[in-house]
Amino acid sequence: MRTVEAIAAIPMHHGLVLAAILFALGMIGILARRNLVFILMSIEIMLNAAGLAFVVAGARWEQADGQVMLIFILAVAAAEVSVGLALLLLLYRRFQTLDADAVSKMRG
Amino acid sequence: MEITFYLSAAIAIAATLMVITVSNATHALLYLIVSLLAVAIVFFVLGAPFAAALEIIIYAGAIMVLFVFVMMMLNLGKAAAAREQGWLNPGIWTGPGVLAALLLAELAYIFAQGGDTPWGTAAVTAKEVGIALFGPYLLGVELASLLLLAGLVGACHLGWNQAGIETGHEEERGHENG
Amino acid sequence: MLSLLWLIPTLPLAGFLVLALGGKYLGHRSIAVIGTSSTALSALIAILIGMDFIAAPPPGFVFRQEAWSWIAVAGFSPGIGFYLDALSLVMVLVVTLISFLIHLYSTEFMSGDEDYARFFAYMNLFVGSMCILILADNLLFLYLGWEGVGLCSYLLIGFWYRDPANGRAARKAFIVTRIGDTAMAIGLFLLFTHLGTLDIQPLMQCAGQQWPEGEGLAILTAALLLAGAAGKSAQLPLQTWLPDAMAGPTPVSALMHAATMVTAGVYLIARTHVLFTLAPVVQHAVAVIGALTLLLAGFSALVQTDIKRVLAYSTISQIGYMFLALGVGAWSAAIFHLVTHAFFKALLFLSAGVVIMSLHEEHNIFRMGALRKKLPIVFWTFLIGSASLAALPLVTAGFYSKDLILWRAWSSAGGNPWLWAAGWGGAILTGLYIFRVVFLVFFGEARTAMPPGTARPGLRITLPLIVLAAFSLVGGWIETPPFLGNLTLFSSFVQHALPPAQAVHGEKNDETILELLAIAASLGGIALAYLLFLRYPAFLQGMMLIPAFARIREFWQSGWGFDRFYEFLFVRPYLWLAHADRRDVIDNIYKMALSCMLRWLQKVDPHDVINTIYNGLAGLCLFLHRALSATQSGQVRRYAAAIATGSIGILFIGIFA
Amino acid sequence: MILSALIFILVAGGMLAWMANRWYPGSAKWVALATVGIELVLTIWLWLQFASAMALPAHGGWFAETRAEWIPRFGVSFHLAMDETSLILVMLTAFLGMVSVACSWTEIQERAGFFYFNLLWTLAGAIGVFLALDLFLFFFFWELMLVPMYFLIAIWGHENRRYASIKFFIFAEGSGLFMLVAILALVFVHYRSTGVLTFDYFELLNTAMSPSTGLWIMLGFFIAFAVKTPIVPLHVWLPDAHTEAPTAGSVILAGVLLKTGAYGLLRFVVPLFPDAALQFAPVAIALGATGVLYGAFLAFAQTDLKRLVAYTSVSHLGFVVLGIFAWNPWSLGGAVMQMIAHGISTGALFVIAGILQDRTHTRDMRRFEGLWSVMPRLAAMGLFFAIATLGLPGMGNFVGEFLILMGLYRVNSVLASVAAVAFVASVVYALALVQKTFHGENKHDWQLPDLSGREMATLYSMAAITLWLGLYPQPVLDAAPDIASRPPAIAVADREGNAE
Repeated sequence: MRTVEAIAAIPMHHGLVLAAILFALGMIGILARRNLVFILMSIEIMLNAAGLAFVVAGARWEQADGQVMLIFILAVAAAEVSVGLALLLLLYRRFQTLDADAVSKMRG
Repeated sequence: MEITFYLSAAIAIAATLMVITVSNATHALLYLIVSLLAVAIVFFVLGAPFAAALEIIIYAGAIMVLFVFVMMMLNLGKAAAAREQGWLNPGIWTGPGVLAALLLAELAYIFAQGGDTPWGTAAVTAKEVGIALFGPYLLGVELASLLLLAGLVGACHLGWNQAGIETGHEEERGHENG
Repeated sequence: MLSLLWLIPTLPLAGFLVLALGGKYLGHRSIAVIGTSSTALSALIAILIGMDFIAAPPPGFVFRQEAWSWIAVAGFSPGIGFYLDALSLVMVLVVTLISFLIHLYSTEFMSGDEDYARFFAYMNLFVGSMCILILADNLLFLYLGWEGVGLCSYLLIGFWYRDPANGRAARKAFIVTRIGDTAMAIGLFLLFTHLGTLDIQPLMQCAGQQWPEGEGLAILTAALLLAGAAGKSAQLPLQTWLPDAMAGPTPVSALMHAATMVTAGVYLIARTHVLFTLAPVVQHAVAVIGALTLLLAGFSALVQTDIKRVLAYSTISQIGYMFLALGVGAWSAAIFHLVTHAFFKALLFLSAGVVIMSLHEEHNIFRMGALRKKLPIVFWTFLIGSASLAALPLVTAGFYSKDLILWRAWSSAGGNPWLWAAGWGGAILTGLYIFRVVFLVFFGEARTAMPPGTARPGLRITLPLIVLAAFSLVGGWIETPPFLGNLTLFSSFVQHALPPAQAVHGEKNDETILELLAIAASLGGIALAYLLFLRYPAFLQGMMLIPAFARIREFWQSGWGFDRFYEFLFVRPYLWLAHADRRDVIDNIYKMALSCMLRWLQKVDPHDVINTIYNGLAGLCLFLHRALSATQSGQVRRYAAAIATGSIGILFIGIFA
Repeated sequence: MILSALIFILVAGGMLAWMANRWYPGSAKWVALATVGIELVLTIWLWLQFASAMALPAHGGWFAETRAEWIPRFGVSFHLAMDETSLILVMLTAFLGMVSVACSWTEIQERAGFFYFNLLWTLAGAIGVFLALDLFLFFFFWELMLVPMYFLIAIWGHENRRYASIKFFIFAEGSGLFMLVAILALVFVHYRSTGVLTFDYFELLNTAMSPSTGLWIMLGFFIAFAVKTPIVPLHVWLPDAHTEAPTAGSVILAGVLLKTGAYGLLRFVVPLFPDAALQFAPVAIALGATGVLYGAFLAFAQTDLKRLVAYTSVSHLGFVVLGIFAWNPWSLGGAVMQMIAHGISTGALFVIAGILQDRTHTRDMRRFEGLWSVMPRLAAMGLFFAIATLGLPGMGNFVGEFLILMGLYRVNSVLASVAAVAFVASVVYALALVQKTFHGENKHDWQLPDLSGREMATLYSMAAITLWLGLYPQPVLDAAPDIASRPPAIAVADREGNAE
């Protein structure tokens, strides 16, 4: 049924390790950077890493589900970015800074 | 083919590392695009051409363009980059680094437990993805569309408020303080 | 004719309903017509039924009629039913007749009152309840009438509601009688629980069959019923309400607190006489209570200054005679005295009412005098009533009935010389106190000028007086002692319902001697009154200067200190507790529990371990609070770090555990 | 079907009243009146219907039943059924609903739509409680009637309404929690022993359990119902709630809500846990007798008219508790009678208090006095119901109290005699009420209009019912649970008590 293409026989681990590394880097970015733009970018990285993991798994089992999940993640990322960036603009207008630590009105 | 995978993986990791370390936001954005393109290549190598295309079109294209627009609107100059540099003292990396190391260690342990698994040999085409998407995942698609709509409305709403920034914000502040 | 029995209580009740609901829209004339005609009709029916009953007695001298089944639960089935026998016939005749006369009297007596309709409504309600009490087929229905008359007594004592003193007297009357009623209710529980019915006749049979004489339960029941009777009939120790009950309008005092309602206790004991014969101890107690009451009340009557209070104590004393008769087993003698007493005491009250009205609400006998000329009819009727009360020999009804009681007190199985002596002493007292009133009010010199222009009592007042006076004179001739013809019309009629008394102690000629002694007592009392209050009044005034006598007088006047004693023993503590607990102590307990606990902790030594623990707990809470609130820094990155740490930790646990 | 209709008519009527008042202000009371009118007609029709059905012996005590699956997974069903006891209480509810609408006719001006909504929903909850035979459903209705009642007190109450409503709510919810726990425990015990998960009354009726388990679960139910009944010392919410509630609220509280507690004791506590109830009966009877005397005693101490009436409720409901735990035909007949008679007579006293408050703006009896000469009709009615309250024969309360004490005498003669002292105490407070309010001189120069036609119709009908109950109580007495069809455990106690 399907057009079989010769593809590279890479162990699944390697793909997953890549995803893990990207994910960890994204996490470091979120935790270490104070600039909200960087934080948003790091979130994108982490989402992307998650999508990568899905695609790797999908490729391993030769199923379409992995890619479907990636599409959903893309949708989530798009929605998140649009709202996140709007908020970011709002914050910048109000506080004249992108420093996440400066916005701490919720301090108990 | 394998070499392509490892090469693009290395590029992706390197570019991502740059994203989280550079102080200029625009540069970081460009590195991020690089990283995403590298991941797109990885997808292609893994036999997911449709995913690769989407990665480029939507991620590297659409979403990143959003970031670019925002950068333009913020109009950050050198001063911002300098302040960014000031925030990036070495001490800040230790905590996240330790956490990330722990996470990686744990994941590595899980992979080691799993043992070797052979790779799939067939590519999954766009057609199959489409069938899956509008077959069993129809509900998910609808939900995703709803989510996007919500994101759209939310962004619109937040953006609309900007019209009354000068007066409206003062009012809002008054509310909060009072 | 007998089948009209149900109309006797129903007619007055219907009158009550009409007057209560429509009294506002009726004129004085129609109110008087409705109020009086309802009782007149029921009296008429009672007379017709009585004639029918005597002419053609129903089988067993008993007639029953059940309107409907009142309650029917698992064998407990008292009905709304009427029971007519010789006893209830006599009672119902007396009650309806006197009620009618007093209603007639009231139409004129109360004519100036703004609440004319209310008065007649209450009076009609009373007559209806009283007839129910008498005619009830079972004890529960009797209890309905019993409480009904108590209610009417309350309503009518407090009829002039504007004066709080009247309200107090009314409540006192209701509450004190209700104490007795409660005992009676418990008696009913006991009767039903152990005998399984409350219908009077089956109950009496059952009791006679199931309980031997002296059975504990019988004694208990009889004692409880006695408490009820003592409350209603104002006997020791529940007699205190009756003198105060004189706060009501005089016709009320005449009808309820002299002639009918207060004798309900006597009727109850006579009705349930089987129980009392089964409990000789209690029966003896009845006699002793009667004897004590008649003496105490006689002494109190001797020193009262309010004419109505004299008559009230006199009523207590006379009912004491009836109890004495019941206690010695002379059932018919008690009922006989009840009947004659109803006539002459109603007469006395009604006459006193005219006197009081003529002097514009003057109650004090020491401020009256020489009314003989001004109110001739009243003088004669009052004199007849007094003579009958004092048992003036031969010509008065009171003589025959009291005489019979004294003889039975001596001769019956339950009688003894002590009881007789008490009754004999009481007879002297009776003559003394009532003729004291006669001499002070109608003889001597006028102490209060009768206001000019006072209308003479009209026909509607004098007619009842004359009728009652006639009854007070001739009413005794239906039952005469052996040496005076030995007529036994009354007792032989009542025998159909009550067992005859047996003479066991006395000889025939004893009776004659005792009769003569009794005559001497009543004449002696009257003579003494003449000497002390008309001939040599200075003697008594001189006596009263001696402090000891003055104090005794005061003591008697206050009714032997019972009121003060009860006030001290029951009323004050109840009021005090009620006041103290107004805000509900249980509610306060809940409210104060927390603060009390804290106060207690404060009181405890600060070095106390428990306290330290509490302090430590408080400190720990404070520390935790500070630590936790510090984590809420408002910095998003820290939250993210916390999330990351947590997730990694959970993953760690997931892998290695 | 008709049973669900009884509930849904009220629910729908409540919503209609609320909405109608938005479109046409002032129309809510008409809608409410029509709703309770239909309800009353329906119950009377049912009564006539079943009075004829009574002749057939085979109905097993239950006239009508409605059963539908609700949450089959947990064995919860929408199960309503009606026997004579339910019917008579539903009739009482419908009648008092009528009374409470009539007495709020002019009193409630603010937010009338929401008021009648709450009123009707409270009634719906109460009727649901009287009809539900599924414990889950029962609990649902139990809670349903509390919330609108809370609003009635909290929004339309008097000066101290906030305190009173919160106190009411805390007590009611706290007790509801006890009941919920007890219901769940019972269901799980039943599940464990039979493997069937059900909340159905009939299925749970003969659950086997160890005596101590039974006692604990029964105590949970008992506490819940004891708060609502109320039994001393859990009565403290009642005087505040009754005093502060608007007139209609007081009438419903006293007339209907308290009866749900007594009904719970009658329907659930004793039949579900016959052994435990038998074991516990002496305690309950002692508490009941305490309540009878304590309520009467405290009623006398009050100066606030509504508070006085509230404490008389404590006293009267104490009698009901005595009647239920004495558990013999006489005492049960008396208990049902007392519930009905108390609903009518106390309801009427609250109506009178409401009328007085409406006209004088005070409830302090020290500020009344001598009202007889000002408003003779109201005073006469006040006298009438005060007398009914003190238990004069010929009125409903007497039949109830007498039968209860007579039944109790068999079981425990000493406590019956002690409780009988309340006959005297009730005279003391009832006469104090009459004396302080109506008798005496009109010192405060009140000039007040006497009863209007509407108020007269309300009070006269209640007076007529009180007399009817007193003189021909048989229909109500027949409504008492038939002891032959119930677990006989307490009947055994009855026999033992008889033997001593």
